Amino acid sequence: MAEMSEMRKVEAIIRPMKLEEVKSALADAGFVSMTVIDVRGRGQQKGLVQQWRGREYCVDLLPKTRVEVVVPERDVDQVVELIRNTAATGNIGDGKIFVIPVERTIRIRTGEEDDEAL
Amino acid sequence: MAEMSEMRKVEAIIRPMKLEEVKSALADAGFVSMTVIDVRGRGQQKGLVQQWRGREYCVDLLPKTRVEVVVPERDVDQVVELIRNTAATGNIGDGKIFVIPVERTIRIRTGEEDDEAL
Amino acid sequence: MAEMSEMRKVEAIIRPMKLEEVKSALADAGFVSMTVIDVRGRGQQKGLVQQWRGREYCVDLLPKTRVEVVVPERDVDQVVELIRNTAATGNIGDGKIFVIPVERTIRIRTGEEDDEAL
Amino acid sequence: MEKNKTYLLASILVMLVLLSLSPQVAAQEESIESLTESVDSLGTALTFVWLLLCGGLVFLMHAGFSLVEAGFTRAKNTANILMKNLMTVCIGVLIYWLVGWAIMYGDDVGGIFGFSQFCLSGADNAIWNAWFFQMVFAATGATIVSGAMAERTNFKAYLVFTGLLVAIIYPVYGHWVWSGTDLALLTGDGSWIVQMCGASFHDFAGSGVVHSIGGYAALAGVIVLGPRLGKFKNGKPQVIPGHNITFGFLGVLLLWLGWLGFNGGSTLDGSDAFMNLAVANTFLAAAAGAVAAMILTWVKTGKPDPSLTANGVLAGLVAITAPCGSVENWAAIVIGIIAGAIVYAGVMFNEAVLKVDDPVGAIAVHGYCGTWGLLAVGIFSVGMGNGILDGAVYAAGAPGLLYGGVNQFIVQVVGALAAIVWAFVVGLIVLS
Amino acid sequence: MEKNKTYLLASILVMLVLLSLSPQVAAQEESIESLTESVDSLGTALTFVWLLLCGGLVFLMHAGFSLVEAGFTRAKNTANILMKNLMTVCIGVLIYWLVGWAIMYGDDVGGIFGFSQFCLSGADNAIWNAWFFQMVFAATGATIVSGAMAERTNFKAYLVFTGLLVAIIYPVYGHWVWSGTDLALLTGDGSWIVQMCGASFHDFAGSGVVHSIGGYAALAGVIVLGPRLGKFKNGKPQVIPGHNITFGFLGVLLLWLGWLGFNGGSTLDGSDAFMNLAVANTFLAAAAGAVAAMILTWVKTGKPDPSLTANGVLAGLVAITAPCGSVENWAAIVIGIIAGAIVYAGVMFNEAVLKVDDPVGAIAVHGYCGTWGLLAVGIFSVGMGNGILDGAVYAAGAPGLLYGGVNQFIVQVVGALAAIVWAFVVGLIVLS
Amino acid sequence: MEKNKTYLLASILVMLVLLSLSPQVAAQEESIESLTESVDSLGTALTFVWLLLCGGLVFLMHAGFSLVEAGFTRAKNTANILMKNLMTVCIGVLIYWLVGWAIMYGDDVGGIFGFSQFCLSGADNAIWNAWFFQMVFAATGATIVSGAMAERTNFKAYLVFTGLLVAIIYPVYGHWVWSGTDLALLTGDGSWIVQMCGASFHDFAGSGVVHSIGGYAALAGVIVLGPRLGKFKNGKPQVIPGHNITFGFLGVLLLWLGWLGFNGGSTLDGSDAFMNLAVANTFLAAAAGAVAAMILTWVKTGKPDPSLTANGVLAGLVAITAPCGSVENWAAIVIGIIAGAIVYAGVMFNEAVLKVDDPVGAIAVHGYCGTWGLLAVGIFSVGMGNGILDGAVYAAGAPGLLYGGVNQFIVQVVGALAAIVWAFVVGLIVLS
Ligand SMILES: Nc1ncnc2c1ncn2[C@@H]1O[C@H](COP(=O)(O)OP(=O)(O)O)[C@@H](O)[C@H]1O
Ligand SMILES: Nc1ncnc2c1ncn2[C@@H]1O[C@H](COP(=O)(O)OP(=O)(O)O)[C@@H](O)[C@H]1O
Ligand SMILES: Nc1ncnc2c1ncn2[C@@H]1O[C@H](COP(=O)(O)OP(=O)(O)O)[C@@H](O)[C@H]1O
Repeated sequence: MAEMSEMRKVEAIIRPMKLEEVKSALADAGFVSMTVIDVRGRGQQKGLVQQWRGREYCVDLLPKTRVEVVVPERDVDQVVELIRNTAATGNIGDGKIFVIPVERTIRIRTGEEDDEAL
Repeated sequence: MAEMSEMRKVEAIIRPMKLEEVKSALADAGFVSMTVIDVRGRGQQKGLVQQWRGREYCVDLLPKTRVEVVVPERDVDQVVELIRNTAATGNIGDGKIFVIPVERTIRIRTGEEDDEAL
Repeated sequence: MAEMSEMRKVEAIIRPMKLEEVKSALADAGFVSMTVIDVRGRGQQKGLVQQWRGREYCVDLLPKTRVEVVVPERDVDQVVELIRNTAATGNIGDGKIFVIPVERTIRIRTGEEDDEAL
Repeated sequence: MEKNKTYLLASILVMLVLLSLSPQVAAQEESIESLTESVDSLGTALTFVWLLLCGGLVFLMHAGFSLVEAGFTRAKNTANILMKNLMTVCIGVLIYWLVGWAIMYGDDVGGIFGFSQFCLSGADNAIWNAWFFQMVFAATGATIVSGAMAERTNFKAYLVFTGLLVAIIYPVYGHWVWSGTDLALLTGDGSWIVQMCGASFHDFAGSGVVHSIGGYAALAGVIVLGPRLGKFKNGKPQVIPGHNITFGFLGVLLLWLGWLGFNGGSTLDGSDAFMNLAVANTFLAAAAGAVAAMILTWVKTGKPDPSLTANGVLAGLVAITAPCGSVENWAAIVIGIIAGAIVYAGVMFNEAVLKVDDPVGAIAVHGYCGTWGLLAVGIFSVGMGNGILDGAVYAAGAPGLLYGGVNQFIVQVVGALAAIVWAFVVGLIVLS
Repeated sequence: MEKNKTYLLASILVMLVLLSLSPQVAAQEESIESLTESVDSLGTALTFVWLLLCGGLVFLMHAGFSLVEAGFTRAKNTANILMKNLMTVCIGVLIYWLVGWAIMYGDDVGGIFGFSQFCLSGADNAIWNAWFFQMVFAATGATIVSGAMAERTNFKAYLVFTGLLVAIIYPVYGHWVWSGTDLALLTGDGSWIVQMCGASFHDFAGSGVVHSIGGYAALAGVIVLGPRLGKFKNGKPQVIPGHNITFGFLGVLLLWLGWLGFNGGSTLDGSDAFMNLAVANTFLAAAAGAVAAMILTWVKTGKPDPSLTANGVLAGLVAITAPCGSVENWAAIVIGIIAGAIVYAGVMFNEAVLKVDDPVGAIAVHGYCGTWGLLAVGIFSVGMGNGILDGAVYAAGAPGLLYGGVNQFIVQVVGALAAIVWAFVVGLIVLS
Repeated sequence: MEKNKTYLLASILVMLVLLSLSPQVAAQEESIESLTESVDSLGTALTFVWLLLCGGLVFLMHAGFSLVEAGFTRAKNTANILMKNLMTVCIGVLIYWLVGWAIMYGDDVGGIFGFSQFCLSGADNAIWNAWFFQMVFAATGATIVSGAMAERTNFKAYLVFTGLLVAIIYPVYGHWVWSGTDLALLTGDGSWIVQMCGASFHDFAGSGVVHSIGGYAALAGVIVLGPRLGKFKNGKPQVIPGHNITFGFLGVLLLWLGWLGFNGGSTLDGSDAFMNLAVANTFLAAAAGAVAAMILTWVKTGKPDPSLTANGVLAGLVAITAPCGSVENWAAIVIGIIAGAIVYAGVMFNEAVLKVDDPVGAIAVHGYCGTWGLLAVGIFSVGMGNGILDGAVYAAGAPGLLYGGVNQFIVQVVGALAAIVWAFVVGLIVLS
């Protein structure tokens, strides 16, 4: 339980088209492992106006991509910085990063825990 | 690190058809931002029986929608209450709300942190 | 707030084809409730080489399935063990389990909290 | 004597020649007769082949309708829609065999309906051929309704309604127009309507018989049924997007192709060269309808709307169905353009004013443009035997308004109204 | 002298007339001959056109099969299934040109197989026409197998099996039935089987030659192959749902349309009016099969089952393929209904009792209903020349059980068994 | 006197017979004439029916192209691609009516283009029939371009380009080849090119007129347009996978079927038996092209590539389009195999060397294989009237290289180059 506060899940909600860039930036810095989820979200960004049979309608949940990387606490700043640098366009809708505590990490294959599990 | 315990992610697993209602209730109370994920789940609710080529089969993971809202600790009660009020039908399968600690919150666009980032 | 440290979300990223097995192993041990999400991920496992119009390309995010189970702290070990035992194949790509603290748990239908909510 | 001998010889010669000639001529008589028969039966065979293949193309329209309806609605209703469309064909085949043909082409009862040949009793190959071609039309009329009623109809009720449509609603109006009996309400020489109007109603391939009937029956159905859940919020129409535009467009192209059989085959004669005019006009009107609808939506909404453009194709096709064998090429284009406009206006009108919910625009396409097609005959018809219609045998009899005639227009109005009233009213009664 | 002169004049007149007449008559003789030729070659041309177009419709069935198989199985296997189906056509075309035709229609060797015209050597336009129409049939027979073996077949092994099917299994049985030689095992006047049974086997368009052969070869394949991973758990069949019902239903409608060419073209004569009876019966049986399957699943499971209803259409079509030119309309409906029931029972039987895994129901549809179609000839056949078959030249020769005949039924049983044994046994041998 | 009486009687008899015979012969003369007319007009009717139906099949190719293009590209561009393809047809219909036909088949201006019959003025049924069949070809040529330019073209610019292609680029080259006027640049007896080469260019159904023109106009378009965003990274081609292989394969099968009409109909005569040779060769080449492409990708990449195999089908079809009525079966297979190889090499060459981005392989399929088809005529042509072409009236006039002729090959080279230069250069000019 000593390592409890030492693992963090960095959840970054980004633009789908930024995924490739974020992925390679993280990989280049040694953070190859990650999990990616397609989500929809809204924040300060307005929805998208679409048309069907001559009428407009608003899709207010926009497609976003969530990249999740579990890292030791010491790497959090670097990961956050990497994501920020590559995922930012300066326009509304760039997304958010949430850092969440992870109590334990287990590698299913071997049963290794925490640091060794990453 | 002072704000560590002050941010929470409210994860609500609800019925897909309740999404619109929950969304507008939250927006009306000022919680516009959110992330939505399509999930499948099971709890006390039985699965759905479907048919293919004359034989029945059970889909035991039912389609659910997960609404995630990150808010300061002080707003958690209100958000939980709002979701509960709009998402409940009184029938099994209404879903669950989980409140998870968030250590840090960063806005990708500006780098602002925590309260300012929301 | 007393129960804060007593709830945990066990997030297991597994091979999609292992879902059925994990599901029934958990159910047999009494953990019926769960939420399942389709994700894509990479770790130590190489990507998949695919072909289109005579050229190869690499899909480096592989389809994975994430099983999330919220349980009281006392059950975490058992759940982790169950998942490990059923999801492991011994090959790279078996996946990871992350245990994340959950502060509160609310059943939408009744408003019950924490232990009673599961 | 010499001379006489000469005569004798000559005469004998002549007689010999004659004797050899006479049976030859008789034999030729026979071969000519048998040849004439062969040529006739070859002509009939050509018609059989042509109508079977055209019928096949019309049958393909069911695939087209299925795809348009499935593609332009939500994924969750796909299986239901497909089942409904498949069953429409199946019921169409069986009921039109059982009852429909008898009511439409059986022995005439007062010009109102037919009543004999139930179950095609006494049929021969000519009847089977005709039945097949007519049956695919009947089933098409029925399937139109399924589009308008998509995503909310009770399956069992739908099946019953389809059965009644193919058994009664469709064939009765069809009898008025296509039965060819002297008293046939809208087209027979002995009918009071024809005599009153001074011209015979003309509906080449069914802007009225098939499309108006289907379209207004659909209107009745949609009104009885009410809109889909969530289609109107506080009276304001909401958007419910379709789920697969590729299916929708494939469907439209299959429907277009089907119309080659629909209109091309409707001279019912493989040797009638005017099938070519009909087909050329059909394709021109379809293209014009699409372009018109595209430009209209482009101007109105800022971008060309795919699903309304697709409706524009169908609008042009439905409208040209009645006049395609009676008008010039330029008129076909004009008819198509106007149809494209009608379908756009019609869809908006249905949603915003009538507040009826028609997911695929079936009422505007088949109902409104069907009516327009019938009226267009009265406006643009060249008149059988005039100008390009020299030698035509199946076209509107009298010239239209633009060619100085009035009677044809009048009778078209009467026939168009008859279709609306008959399909809508009987549809309402049956459904409630 | 005057009289004589008169005679003289008269005679000269007569001779002149005769002289003018005789070459005219001769010339007419010639034009009649050339006309007869023109009419004949026009008849041939009509047949060419008709069979090319019917062949095209049959070719469309490959699209239909591809869609049904892709739609009714899992998304992950789609590319594999599509490749398999496309290659089936390609191999079908090439191998049937190389070998298949020669074995089926080449010079007869003891009534068992043909052996000449490899690579269509010496072909003229009549042969190319016939080859084309027969080739699409052969490829259809082959593609049936791909459906049953979907989602687990080794691609290379499949290609080899398809080649052998088109080169040997299909054309040998085809030779027995359709080669037209006097010794042809099942249909030739000189065949011991025909003489023993007292009637000639009749398989109009291939319930046996195409569908039984394909279906039972598929059964052999499926047994050798074993079920898909996860299809049976502790011997209990598991559900593996298809991924796109729209593709499946589009496929069924294309198959139905294809059958217009399949059955309609099978008189092999553009001037044979009985194509109309064949087509009418085809559509009636298909509709009846679908309705029957729908009602059955509705009653048994509480709701109408889409994919089994779709199978019902195909069941009706397969079953009517043999008898469509020999039975009355009502019989076609009865045949279709029973086929609809057979396909439901067959699918359940295969899964629950035989424990074979046939993702799209190909064995029940083509095998079981193919056999039923062959037997149905022996039950419902009116008998060539009787009743509605007055003037028919390609129908079952003798009346069926219901019309007092027994011989036709007997020979149908023999032919149906021959198809089962031949396709299943040779299939097993080839595959293992 | 007695004798005289006898003569008299005899003569009277003779005259009576003659009198009865003469009008009969005259009447027969008339019936023979009217029969001849009937037979002639029946022949025309058969051609009408045949060409309308073949035109319908060619029209179906638009559905095929739409599906291939939509399926083999990304989902997000589907609506755009479908709109483009639908509008190509619509514009094709309208512009070919307005201008295209006039430039292609109007009164000849120096062998270079036609100029009369705008808006089909003065058309009769024969013209409408011919227009319809030619129009679907023109629209096909235009739609080829849309495939190559998929996923990045400005919609408005595309519409304009399509209009110009159908109005000018296509019909001018078409005039050189198919107008039938004495001066027609590539085929007329009076053309300097034909006289110089000593043989007339032969392009049966349009490897050049339709496919080369479309393919090289597409090449021009693709060069002007540049590749899709992300197609090349540091000059290296990236993979952008298609989104729905089922649509792609369905499209290929529909295109294949369409070619039955494309090549089968191109004798323009329902009574020309050589339609059968054309169709047989068409199917053989398509199958051979697919098998060749499959084996090649299998050998080169370790697994058979579905979308390149699908291209192989089309490659074979495009290549056989020019020679299908002039070569033997085995030659058709060889032509197909080489086409399959060309399409594989061409796709790789375009990406790796030319660095052009052609999402569906349209340039390799229609451009390169179109050129190959034209040259193949010069290599494999049997020569009109020789061997299997005894009695043929529409085939390459002179034998090809393999049959000892050189002139035909030379003129094919000239015609093939003319297509490349004309389509590519005018395409470039128009687009920039
Ligand atoms: N409070 C929040 N809780 C959950 N998700 C959020 C929250 N705020 C933003 N998001 C996610 O981040 C995405 C981008 O947020 P947005 O506010 O549009 O961008 P920006 O931060 O650049 O203004 C949203 O679409 C949503 O998915
Ligand atoms: N312990 C749990 N862990 C993870 N997800 C859960 C858990 N319990 C419930 N869920 C999610 O909540 C959904 C609704 O739960 P259910 O028990 O059916 O509803 P109710 O709380 O109304 O009885 C489930 O489908 C599942 O997605
Ligand atoms: N650090 C991480 N953060 C987030 N997800 C991870 C991390 N490491 C692994 N994963 C997830 O687990 C999956 C399996 O990991 P992998 O390293 O391939 O397996 P193994 O642990 O057997 O070597 C990945 O596809 C990814 O989704």
